[in-house]
This record gives sequence, C-alpha cells and structure tokens, in this order.
Amino acid sequence: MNNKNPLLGYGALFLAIACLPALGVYPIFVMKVLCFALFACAFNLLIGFTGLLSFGHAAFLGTAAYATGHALKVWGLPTPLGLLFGALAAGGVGLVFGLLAIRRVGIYFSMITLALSQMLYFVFLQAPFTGGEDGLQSVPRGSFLGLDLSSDLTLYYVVLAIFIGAFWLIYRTVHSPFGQVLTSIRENEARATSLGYDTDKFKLLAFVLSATLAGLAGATKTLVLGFATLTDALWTTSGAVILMTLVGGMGTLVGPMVGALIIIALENKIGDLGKALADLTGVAWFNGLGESVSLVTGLIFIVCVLAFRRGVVGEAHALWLRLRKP
Amino acid sequence: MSELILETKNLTKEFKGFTAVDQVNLQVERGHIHALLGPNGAGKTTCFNLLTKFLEPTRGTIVFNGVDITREKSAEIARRGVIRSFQISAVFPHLTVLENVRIGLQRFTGTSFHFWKGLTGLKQLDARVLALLELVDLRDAAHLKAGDLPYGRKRALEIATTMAMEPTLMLLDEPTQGMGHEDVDRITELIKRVAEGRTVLMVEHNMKVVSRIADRITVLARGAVLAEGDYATVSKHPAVLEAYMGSEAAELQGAH
Amino acid sequence: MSEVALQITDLHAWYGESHILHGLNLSVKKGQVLTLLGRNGAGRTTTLRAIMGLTGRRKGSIRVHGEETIGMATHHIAHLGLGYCPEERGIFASLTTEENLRLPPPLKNRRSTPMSEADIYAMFPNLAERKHSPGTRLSGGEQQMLAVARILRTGADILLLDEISEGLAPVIVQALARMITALKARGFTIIMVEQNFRFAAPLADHFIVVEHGEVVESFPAAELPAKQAVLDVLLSV
Amino acid sequence: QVSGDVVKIGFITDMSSVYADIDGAGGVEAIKMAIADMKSMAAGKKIEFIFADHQNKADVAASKAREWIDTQGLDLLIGGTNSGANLAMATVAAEKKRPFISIGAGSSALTNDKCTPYTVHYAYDTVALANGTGAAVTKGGGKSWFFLQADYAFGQALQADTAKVVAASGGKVVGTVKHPLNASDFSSFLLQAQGSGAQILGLANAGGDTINAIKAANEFGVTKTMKLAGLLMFINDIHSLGLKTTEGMYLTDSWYWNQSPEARAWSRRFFEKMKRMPSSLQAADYSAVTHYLNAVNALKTDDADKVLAKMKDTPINDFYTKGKIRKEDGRGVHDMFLLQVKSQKESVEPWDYFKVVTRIPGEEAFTKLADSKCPLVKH
Amino acid sequence: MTELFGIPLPALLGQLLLGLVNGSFYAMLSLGLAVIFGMLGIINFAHGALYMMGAFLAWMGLEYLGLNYWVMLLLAPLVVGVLGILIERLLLQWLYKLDHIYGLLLTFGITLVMEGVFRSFYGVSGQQYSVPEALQGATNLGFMVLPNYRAWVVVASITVCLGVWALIEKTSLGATLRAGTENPKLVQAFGINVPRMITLTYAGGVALAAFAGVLAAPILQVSALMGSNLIIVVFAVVVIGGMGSILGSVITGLGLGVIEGLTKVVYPEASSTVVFVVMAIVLLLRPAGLFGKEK
Ligand SMILES: Nc1ncnc2c1ncn2[C@@H]1O[C@H](COP(=O)(O)OP(=O)(O)OP(=O)(O)O)[C@@H](O)[C@H]1O
Ligand SMILES: Nc1ncnc2c1ncn2[C@@H]1O[C@H](COP(=O)(O)OP(=O)(O)OP(=O)(O)O)[C@@H](O)[C@H]1O
Ligand SMILES: [Mg+2]
Ligand SMILES: [Mg+2]
Repeated sequence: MNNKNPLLGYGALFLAIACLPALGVYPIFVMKVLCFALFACAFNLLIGFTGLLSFGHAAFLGTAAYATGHALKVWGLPTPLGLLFGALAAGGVGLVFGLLAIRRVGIYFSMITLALSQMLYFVFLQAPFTGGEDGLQSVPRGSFLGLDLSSDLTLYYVVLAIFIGAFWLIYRTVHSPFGQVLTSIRENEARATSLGYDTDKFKLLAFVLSATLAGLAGATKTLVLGFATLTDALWTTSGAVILMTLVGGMGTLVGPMVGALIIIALENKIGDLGKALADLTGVAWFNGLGESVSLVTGLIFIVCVLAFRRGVVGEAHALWLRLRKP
Repeated sequence: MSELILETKNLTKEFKGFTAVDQVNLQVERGHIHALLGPNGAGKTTCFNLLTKFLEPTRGTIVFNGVDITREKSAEIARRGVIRSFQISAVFPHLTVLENVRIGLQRFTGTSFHFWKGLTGLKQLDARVLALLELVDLRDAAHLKAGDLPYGRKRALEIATTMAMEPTLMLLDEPTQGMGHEDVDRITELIKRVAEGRTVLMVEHNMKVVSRIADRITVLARGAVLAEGDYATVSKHPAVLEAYMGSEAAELQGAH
Repeated sequence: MSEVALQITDLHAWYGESHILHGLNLSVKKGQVLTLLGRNGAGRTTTLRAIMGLTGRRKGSIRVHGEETIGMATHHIAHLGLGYCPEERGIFASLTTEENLRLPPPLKNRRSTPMSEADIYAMFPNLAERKHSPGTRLSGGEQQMLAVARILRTGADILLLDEISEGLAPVIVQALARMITALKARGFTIIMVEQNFRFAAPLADHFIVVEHGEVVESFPAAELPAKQAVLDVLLSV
Repeated sequence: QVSGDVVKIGFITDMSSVYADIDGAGGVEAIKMAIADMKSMAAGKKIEFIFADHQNKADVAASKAREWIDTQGLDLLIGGTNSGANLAMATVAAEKKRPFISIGAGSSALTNDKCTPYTVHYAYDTVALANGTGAAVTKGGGKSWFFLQADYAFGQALQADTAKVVAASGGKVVGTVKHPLNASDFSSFLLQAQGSGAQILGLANAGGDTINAIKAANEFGVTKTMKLAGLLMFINDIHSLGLKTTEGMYLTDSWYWNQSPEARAWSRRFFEKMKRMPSSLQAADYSAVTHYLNAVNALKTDDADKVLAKMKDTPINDFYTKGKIRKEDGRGVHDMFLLQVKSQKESVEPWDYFKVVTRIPGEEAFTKLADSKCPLVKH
Repeated sequence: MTELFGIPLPALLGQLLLGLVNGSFYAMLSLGLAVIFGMLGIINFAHGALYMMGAFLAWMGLEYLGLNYWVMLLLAPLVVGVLGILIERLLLQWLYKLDHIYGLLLTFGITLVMEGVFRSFYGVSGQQYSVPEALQGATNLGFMVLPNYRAWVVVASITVCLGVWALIEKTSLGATLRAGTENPKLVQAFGINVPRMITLTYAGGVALAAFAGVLAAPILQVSALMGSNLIIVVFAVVVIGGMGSILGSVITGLGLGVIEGLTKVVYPEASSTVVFVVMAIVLLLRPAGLFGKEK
C-alpha cells in the first residue's frame, strides 16, 4: 500500500536483469540464479502464504528436471512442451505429496514432506531413465517458438521471459481472491474454517501450485545446463531452498530472489573469497574455505534463525519503515 | 417440529475418560435468541465445537434444519449457514479490518479458488463491508490492521465478520467478554437487531445481557443439562442457583 | 500476627497485548484469609497468576515476606513459601493421583510444617482410594481436592486458591471450608478467589472486590453486613 | 599461436566429499608438480593452473567448466573423480571444442557410446577393471562368484561387465544381491552371500559402500570362506581399512607406486609434499598434463584440434605407463595390474600394500574397437 | 526345510536378528528425538551430527588419548551432553516462543556446521575403529554366525532404551518431565526449575545419540557424513511411531529395523525405501502415527 506502484519497481528490476549480459555478466550464471530464484519463489509461495514449511521441495525440482530432460532428449518433444511436461509432472507429484502431507501442520508437515522426497530420491536413484549417479546428460536445448536456443544469449532472454511469467503468476496468486483466503488461513485457520472455507483444499491447491512452479524452475534449469542429476532431488537441495528463502526474507516477493543470488554466488565464489581472506589476514586456513561450503552455509543458517528471521529484504524493509516514520 | 432449527440428541464428548459434554439434548427454536449458561468448564465451548464439528462427537447426533449434520465437516456446516464466533477473539491480525470482513463475503462470489484473478472483483464488496462496519462502529478503523485494535474492538470486528455471512444460525461464544460497559450495551443491541429473522445461540456470562435478550436459556453443568426455560424459570431453579448463580438468591434479584 | 505476608503495590499485568491489571494494591497479614471477589473476567485469577509470575509482562511491586519478586523467575518465587492452586486445577493427565500429589518438591524456605502424605490422605480419603488412577480420571471434585492437597505437603505458608469450591458438591464444599479453617489455625496465609459467596463469607478475615483490574472495595469481615448493598451492585452477576 | 598468450589448465574434481582422498588435493599437487617440471612455461608462454571442487555434483562441474571456457579462455580441462561429473564436463568440452582429459571417472561410456572427439579417458575404466579382476581371478581358480552390487547405474555396469568376463573365463555367477547406495549396514547382504557358497565375493560398489562391506565381511567371518575382490578400489581404501581387514583381497589398478624405480622416485617426491603415497589417479594426473604440455611444446600452439591429434600420435612413455591414446575414441590404452593385498607380515614399509599378481596388457584390458559403440568409430 | 517367502526359515531368523541390530540404532536415536521433542517441542535435526560426534569421540579418544572403547562409551555421551547444554543455553532457548519450524532450521544449521568441521579436519573417507578385544569373535547360533559385537549392540541398546523408559515412566524425575511437557508453567509455579530441566533433557537426549554413535563406531566407518544418512530414516521412524511417545519410538524403531531387514532379503532394491513406504501407509491410516495421540 505504501508503494504506489510495485509493478513499476519490478519492471525496473527485470529491465536491469535484461541488461546484465551487455554489462559483461556471465549469462549462464545469471540463468542459474534465475532458476533457483524461481524455485525459491515457488517455495516461498507455500511457506510465506500458508505457513507450511516443506522440507521436500527438491522432489519437485528433480521430478521436473528428469521429466523435461527425458521428454526433450528421448521423446524429442519441442522445448516448450518439454518444459510444460516437466512442470506438470512436478505438479502431479505435488498433488500426491500434498494429499498425504496436508492433513498435518507445522513440524509434522515438514518431516513428512522430507520423508516423501527422500523416498522419491531413491526411486530416481534406481529408475533406469534417470541415468542413476551419472544423471541425464546432454539434454538438447532445441528451439523456443522459432528461436534457436543454442546461443546462450537467446536462451538468456527466453529464461528471463519464463521467469517473469512465473513471477507474474506468483504475484497474481498472492494478490488474488485465492491469495486472500490463503492469507486468512495462515493467520487463523479455525476462523477461516468457521467462515465456510475448506482449508485443506486451499492448502492443497497452494501446495500443487508451488510444486508446479518449482517444477518449472527445475525444467528450465535442465534446459539451461543441459542435464538433470540426482542432486536436484537430494534433500540438501530442499535445505538450500529454505536457506535462500530465509536469507532473502520469507513471505516477501523479492526476498527469495535476493536469497537465491546470495547463496548461489556464495557457493560459486566462496573459494575465491577464502583465498582473498587468506591473503588479507595471512591465515592459511581460509584457503580451505572453498571446501567448507556446508560449514559456512550452516553458520548463515544459525545466524539467520537467531538474528535475521526476516531476511535481507525483510530487515531492509523494516529499516526503511523505521527511517521513514519520524 | 420444523420450529426447531437445531436439535441435538444425546450429544456426548469424552476426552480420555473425562466427559466434557454428557448426553446433551439441546433444542433451539427458529428465531430465538438461545443462551447457553454454565460455570466455567461446564462444556459450553465444547458444545459449540461439536456443533461446528471443530471436535468430533463421541456419540449423539446433530440435526440442523431437519438434516443430520453429525458427519459433515466444519466448512460444510458453515456453508449451511451455521457461523460461529470464538471465545478467544479470532480475527486475521495482519489483514485490515475491511479485509477481515471481506474474506467472509468473498465466499459468496465463488471466486475463492481463482488464483489468476486480480482483486478488482472483490473491491465491489467494499461498500457492503463498510456498511457492516458502520453497524459496529468500526468504519473509521476500516484500514487499520485488525491486530492493532484494542481487545474489545476485535470482538466487535469478529461479530461483524460473523454477521457478514448472513448466517441462519449464529453461534456466539461470550460475545461481550472483555468489553467495556458501553460496548457491552452496543453489542447487546446489535445482537438483538441482527437476530431478527435468524437464530442465535450464545454463551454468555453477563446476566444483564442474558436477561435482556435471551428468549430461552439452557444451563449446563459438568457437561449435562441442568435446567432449561426462560430467564425467570431458570434463575429461580434451585440447582442453577446452587451450581451456577451462586447460592444467594438475592444476587439474582439484583440483576433485574 | 501483624507481620505482612504479601504486599502488592501498583501492580500492572498484561497477557500479550491486553492490559489486564491496572495498578492493583493489596496486602495480607500473616495468618489471614483474604478473599478476592469480582465478576467473571475482573482480573482475580490474573492477580494470582501475576503473583506467581505466570502472566506475560508485570510491573509494580509484589513483596513476599518482604522480598521483592518482580523480575524473579517463577520457580524462585515459589520457594519463598507460595503454594498455587490454579483455577483449571492443573491436574496432570499423564501422572497418577499419587504422582500428582508428589510432584511439587519441598520448598527451600519452608515456613510451615509440611503435611505428611498420611495426614493428607486422612483429610481426603477419596484420594487414598484412587492413588493409582490417572489424575484426570478423577471426578471434578476429587481433582479439586488433589489440586489443593498437592500444595500442602511442600511447606508453603501462603496459599493462593483460585475458585476451589467451583463445581463441587455441597458436602465437599463444606469439607473444604473446614479445611481452610484448620489451615488458618495452623498459621497459613490464604488468598482465595471465590465466586461462591456463601462459601467465602464465613471464612475470610478481609474482602477485596476487583473490577477491571483494580481494587474497588476493600473491607474487613466485620463490615460485611454494612457492605452488602454495595456488593450486590458490584457483583450483580 | 597460443590463445590468450597463456596456456590455461583447469582441474575439476571432488575435493571435499567421498572421493576427495583418491584424487582431490593430491591431484592438484600432482598437476602442480607437472607444471613446475615444465618450469611453468609451454610454447614459450606461461602456464596457468586453476582448480575447483565439484562436490560430486555434475551440475556444479559442468557449470564451472562452461564458465571457465567462456570467461577464462581455458585450454585444457582435466576431470577428476565421479563419472557423472565427468560425463557432464565432456559434453561441455565437446560443445566448446576444448580438450578434456578424464582421469578419475570409471564409466566406460566416456569413450564408448558417449564418446566425443575432444574426450580423452586416460587412466582406467570399469571395463578394464572387470577384465582385470574378473578374468584374472577366475583363471586363478576363483570359479564361482557372488556379487554385491550397488543398486544404481555404476554398480550395474560394473557387475554386468565383470559377470560377462567371469563367464567368458570359465567361471559362473551364482548370485547377485543389490544394495542401496550408502547402505550403511551390509550384514544382511553378506549373510546372503555366505549362504550362496560361492568362492569369490565381487564388490561391485565404490567408496564408503565398499569399505563398510569389507568391514562387515570380516566381522561375519565371510572372509574365512570366500575371497573378496574389490572391483573398484584404490590404495587409499586399503590404507584406511588396514591390512588386517583387507589381507588377501584382489583388485585391479592402472598403477602402483612401488611398481618400478621411476614410479618410486616420483612417489617419494609426492610423499614429501602430501605425506602420503600417491594413488594411481594422482600419478595419472601428472602423466596426462605432462603429455599434453609436451604436445603443446612440440607444436608451439595450444590449438585444441592440433594438440589432441599430436597427443594421440605420440606414445605415452613415463613412470606412470607405457601406452597410447587411441585415435578413434580417445581411450587411453595401457597395461593394467591385478594386485593382491599383502598380509601384515609381508608388508615391510608404510604403504607397502600390494603384490602384483598379473600384468594385463592394455589391448586385453580395455574395450576393443570392434566392440565399441562410439559413433566416431567406423566399423 | 521349512520355507517362508522362498527362504529357509533359519536364514530368515538370522535376517530378523540382524534387523534387530539396525532397529536398535533406530530405537536409540528416535528415543532421544522423542524425549527432546516431548520437552522442547524441537525436532532435533542435529541428532545425526551428534551421533556422528559420538563415534568420532570414541575414535579420537583411542587415537589421541589412548582411551579404550569402554571408557569412551561413558565419556563420549558426557562430552556430547555438555555440548548439548551449550547448544540449548546459547541457541535453542531463544526459539521456544517461536514456531517449531525455527528449531528445525537452527538444528539443521548446527548439523551443517558440525559436519563441515569434522569434514575439514578428517575428510570424509572415514576412520577405522576396531571392535573391542572382549567382544571380538562370533557365536554360532546354529542358524547363523552372530558376531559377538552385534549381540552386544542389541543388548546394550535395549537395556539403555528400557532404562530411559523406566527412568521417565517410573520415577519422580519422569513424572516431573511428563508434567513439564503437559504444563511447564504450573510445574514452575511449584518451584521446579523448568528451564534447567529442559536443558538437562536436551543434554540427555543428545547423550543418547552419542552413545549410539560409540556403539556404531566399530561397525561402520567413522565419517563426518555417517549421521546425515541415518537421520532422515530416523525421522521417518519417529513420524511412524507418533511423535513424543517414548515407548512408541522404541518399539517402532526395533520393528522397522526388522521390517527393513526382511525387505533386504525379499526385495533388496526396496530396502532403503521401505521405511518411507510404511510411513506413507501409516499416515494414510493413522495420521498421528502408530502410538501418537490424535489432537
Ligand atoms: N481438547 C480438550 N481436551 C481435553 N479436555 C478438554 C478439551 N477441551 C475442553 N476440555 C475440557 O472440557 C471441559 C469443558 O470445557 P469448555 O471449554 O467447553 O468449557 P466452557 O463451558 O466453555 O467454560 P468457560 O466458561 O470457561 O469458557 C473443561 O473441563 C475442559 O478442560
Ligand atoms: N491467557 C490470556 N490471554 C489473554 N487474555 C486473557 C488470558 N487469560 C485471561 N484473559 C483475560 O483477562 C481478563 C481477566 O481474566 P481473569 O481470569 O483474571 O478473570 P477472573 O476475574 O478470574 O474471572 P473468572 O470468573 O472468569 O475466573 C479477562 O477479560 C480474560 O478474558
Ligand atoms: Mg468457553
Ligand atoms: Mg478466574
């Protein structure tokens, strides 16, 4: 309500992202960040607007990654159909998970989604079409509505367009009649029920939507990187997406994007950072920082939970409000 | 028997061997304001929870408008027009006062699952919402966050939301609890007014309110019905005096 | 007998955001029985809970045997000699009657002689019979007895009793009344919240009427007949 | 002649996870030694070396490779452990037309059905391991086999390849039990193996699974009735398990530090730096980089196609091996060794773990061109 | 010979016994989780990491200090217990008022840090720890050869589980703990230091994990990642058992070990998934778990 037109802000943000390759930023890196940002946004749709913490979202990323990979590589489906197939497959898995998990809330929900995704992980590990440990390699990019995607730059804009489209859908969902009911369920489920809303159905739809969008992220990621691997479906990936959302700010629209950027950049650059720190401080231990991604990630987790529960964007927003007040 | 809008038969709820509601046969007449009284822990709120299926009855049946609703889910019962309020105030704290009421009205638009639609459709409801808020004197607070309201005002908001649903049967759990004197009077009047053409079942400890608006009273004690009748009958009932009103008959006279 | 056991000055208390007590004052002398009267929701239970440090935020002063307890942790407050019997009785479902009875540990600063288990079972024969059944399987009255009995064997000398006559059959209420008289004779200080005026009236040394979190009337038992009219207005249920 | 006026070598391997010991930091050191031995110059230009940890994630490996080629002008990509990561890197390298030498990957697919003109598979593959252990052990009298197989693509390939060889050498497979990846408990599977009455227990798994299986085999006394054959094992696994538990086991490897005076000499140098003896992969890292730099020096260019052609033309002849890189599919072909773990008594110095049982000629060990499914091979 | 599922009965019996060994670990770990969840309302994700630490402490004790298995079997749980006290006092205690989810997230972070630390010092390929002298060798039971150490694991863990169960269900400490779970504020009003009790409960729960870790050290490779693979299965066990039920978690742990063991014989490919399949079925039929209470 404070921002006169939030859409204008998002427009500027996307325009800036569109200009990045021209400024010499490595497009594949940005595309990867965009995919994870979409993944985090999808996850955030669930936690931020229903209060349900899924610890198994990697299952959807992985499902879609394999489904799209298989569709493009083995069936030779056109790229847009492949992406759609991946997203829908993830949505289907989401429906099954949701039916099982949605009846429980809080911590039970988290553990059940975690366990279900682990089950799916073992299925992927053994199923012939996933290529097991080797993953599904060399997925062709094909063309998108006549655009040849073999050029990184063309792909870049297609990915950006997909991201914007999905982001728009999320924005829409949040600001829709459905979003209103979701918010009310999160705020006071008993009251929403007493007003005649079948809260389980709403939560299930939110869950399936979130799974489908997470799937779209996974499908796009397969297209960008050309393969789908078990990592996509591993529980640590579920942990990573939680971290992204937490770092960026749960329940804010931009937060997960910022979080994804921070975490991916950290994963990629932490080695360099360690080397720089070692040079600066003369402590040789920092050289090994690159091998200690999990340690650093863990510390960030702890600090965020204890001190920055609102995340970067949430804290910044709060600060801005405080500065504006007097 | 079509005069009865709600009827329970041997409604019972046990919690691990403890019987909170014990063979209650409640009969609520259409158009009545029916009060449910009883000492703390008598099972009043539990009764409400059973009627709205927030709890599963251990035994017994619930008949609403001639239909057996014992097996239905909470939301279904609400859609039949049985809307309740809560003893501990139940608002959506981070939504505005206006949005709080609109959530209720929204159900009738049939767009609640439409995640691709904007909010413009809902804005059409705002006029009605504001009119409702006017009734409980919350119009000026329409754009405040519900969570920021004082306790008594939250109760008023809750009643406004309940009313917005145009319920056939309204279940109010201690609607005036936690309110100042003026608010109590206003809410009492309000309940009386909105009760026209519908039925109200309310739990209330404030005898002033009960004596003023209740057509019929059921007194519960230890989960079972202790007495039933209009105020005059019930307030003289010896068991009621003993278990609920306190033993001093003089106090009751004072309430008139 | 004139030593002050408990002194409350300008007490404010909150549950979350709702401000319940608005500057409440009272004081109880050692060996006295004080009864808090008031309508439902006036804040009497909250007063007792605030003494134990069980509300949300508290402000003001609460002195127990001269010691300031605002800012003290609940378990330390208890050890100053307080025994609390909550309104909802607080019988533990997963504990047997006996375990419930034995749950509160002996207090460090014992100011009264604790009653032995045998004494307690003698006083409440029902409990002896049901020693091994789960706490919440007891009847409401038995649960009430258990809740009171529980705090008699810790050595507490200030008892906070919240509506202990609630929901009990008259016989038991009479037993409780006898018990309170007995406890008073043993030198216990008792603060009672009561709805049941007939129960409270003959027991109390002093009455206080609470309304909207403040004390609106305070008078000794002797003035009770004179105050009857005022009470009728204040307590008109 | 040299792109970017610098010869840039990149190494991507597991530096922090399950395969970190067999290549990892030791591999980095080996490559640094190779570069240092060239005085950090090739074709008159400086040699630069970068490395990264792929954490056993194929996507990390591929993105890193792509990023280096796109933004750093990488000239040679070396792939450390993990087949999935290597397959992913091979795809990227082929797309970007850069030479890619895979050292630590086991998957024979790299030069078989997934071969590319830019892939060189240098040290070993599962086919060679199967041919080594499977054939040699069977011929040595281990006629009946029971397999303990990790239930995913790698384990399947290893088991299938070995089983074929066992059958071809006159042995027979009496049973196979599949276990899940990272199955911490093997007792149940071993009980089944014990019940089979086979002579040889073939371990078609890797890393922690192999190690835990061997531990449990000892505990349950399986080693008393059966001989163990590790189908994919390295000296580091023996080191961490100890000779007491592994005594008498068979395994196949491309190299052993104590196999020749040259090998010993180089290994001593390595030991100075790493405080442990090199694995065959670390030796292969050194050998491969040296072979590449020799080609660059000879041609005075780092042009990918020319250098690759030169590398395939020049025989490899160093302390690591004597062999060649097969022109058609990029398969490094050289001798393999069937090793047997010494008993504690036989071991005379630290890291003295193996007896060489047989030398298996490269032509027998690796996939024959005639059997290759590599599209680049004209039949 | 009598057969079941096409397997000779003695062999099946052997497999059941082995399942029990694994079940022992599930039982000990899920017991600790259940106790901690019951008192703190926190899903202790770090349980796996603390189990790993127990195993590592056993190894380090022998390697650096020459302390044998039996000493470490006592010492490691103590050390981990003290660490638990620190974790609870410094980190967890700030979270009780918040949603349970934050406890899960925080302990997840702790897990990553602990694994990261051990990984950066010891790598991941694992350390070797031998079976203590006294328990080496195996006993022929007729239908199978059971290593003495495995038998010890079953005995030790069942003893400990029953001990903990008795302590909690049969003593006044247990009564106090149970009361504290039901209504902490009232218990505090009786003069019991509930916060300290909570701290000690956490310490006790994680000490149990460390004990399991020491028991596991001689069987498995002691490595930084040994806990993270196990913990998810244990979570499933806890969900199946119904959270918070002490006896439920022990029985479910042992039972699932046996079921898993059977699966390894009948259809080994599914042995890593069977626990999750059981979980899905149980959730469909009894959303609160086998021993859980419906809310
Ligand atoms: N979920 C539950 N589990 C166990 N016991 C319960 C549960 N809900 C209510 N009870 C018990 O049932 C009894 C009736 O409770 P209820 O809330 O219906 O009382 P009430 O009549 O509404 O009292 P009040 O006037 O205090 O609101 C109480 O003793 C209460 O402790
Ligand atoms: N946990 C709580 N959170 C918020 N408000 C509360 C809470 N407990 C009590 N209140 C409110 O505080 C006010 C005073 O309550 P209190 O229980 O002290 O009343 P009382 O005088 O003891 O009346 P009763 O006869 O109901 O026991 C009431 O308005 C009540 O609704
Ligand atoms: Mg109630
Ligand atoms: Mg009260």
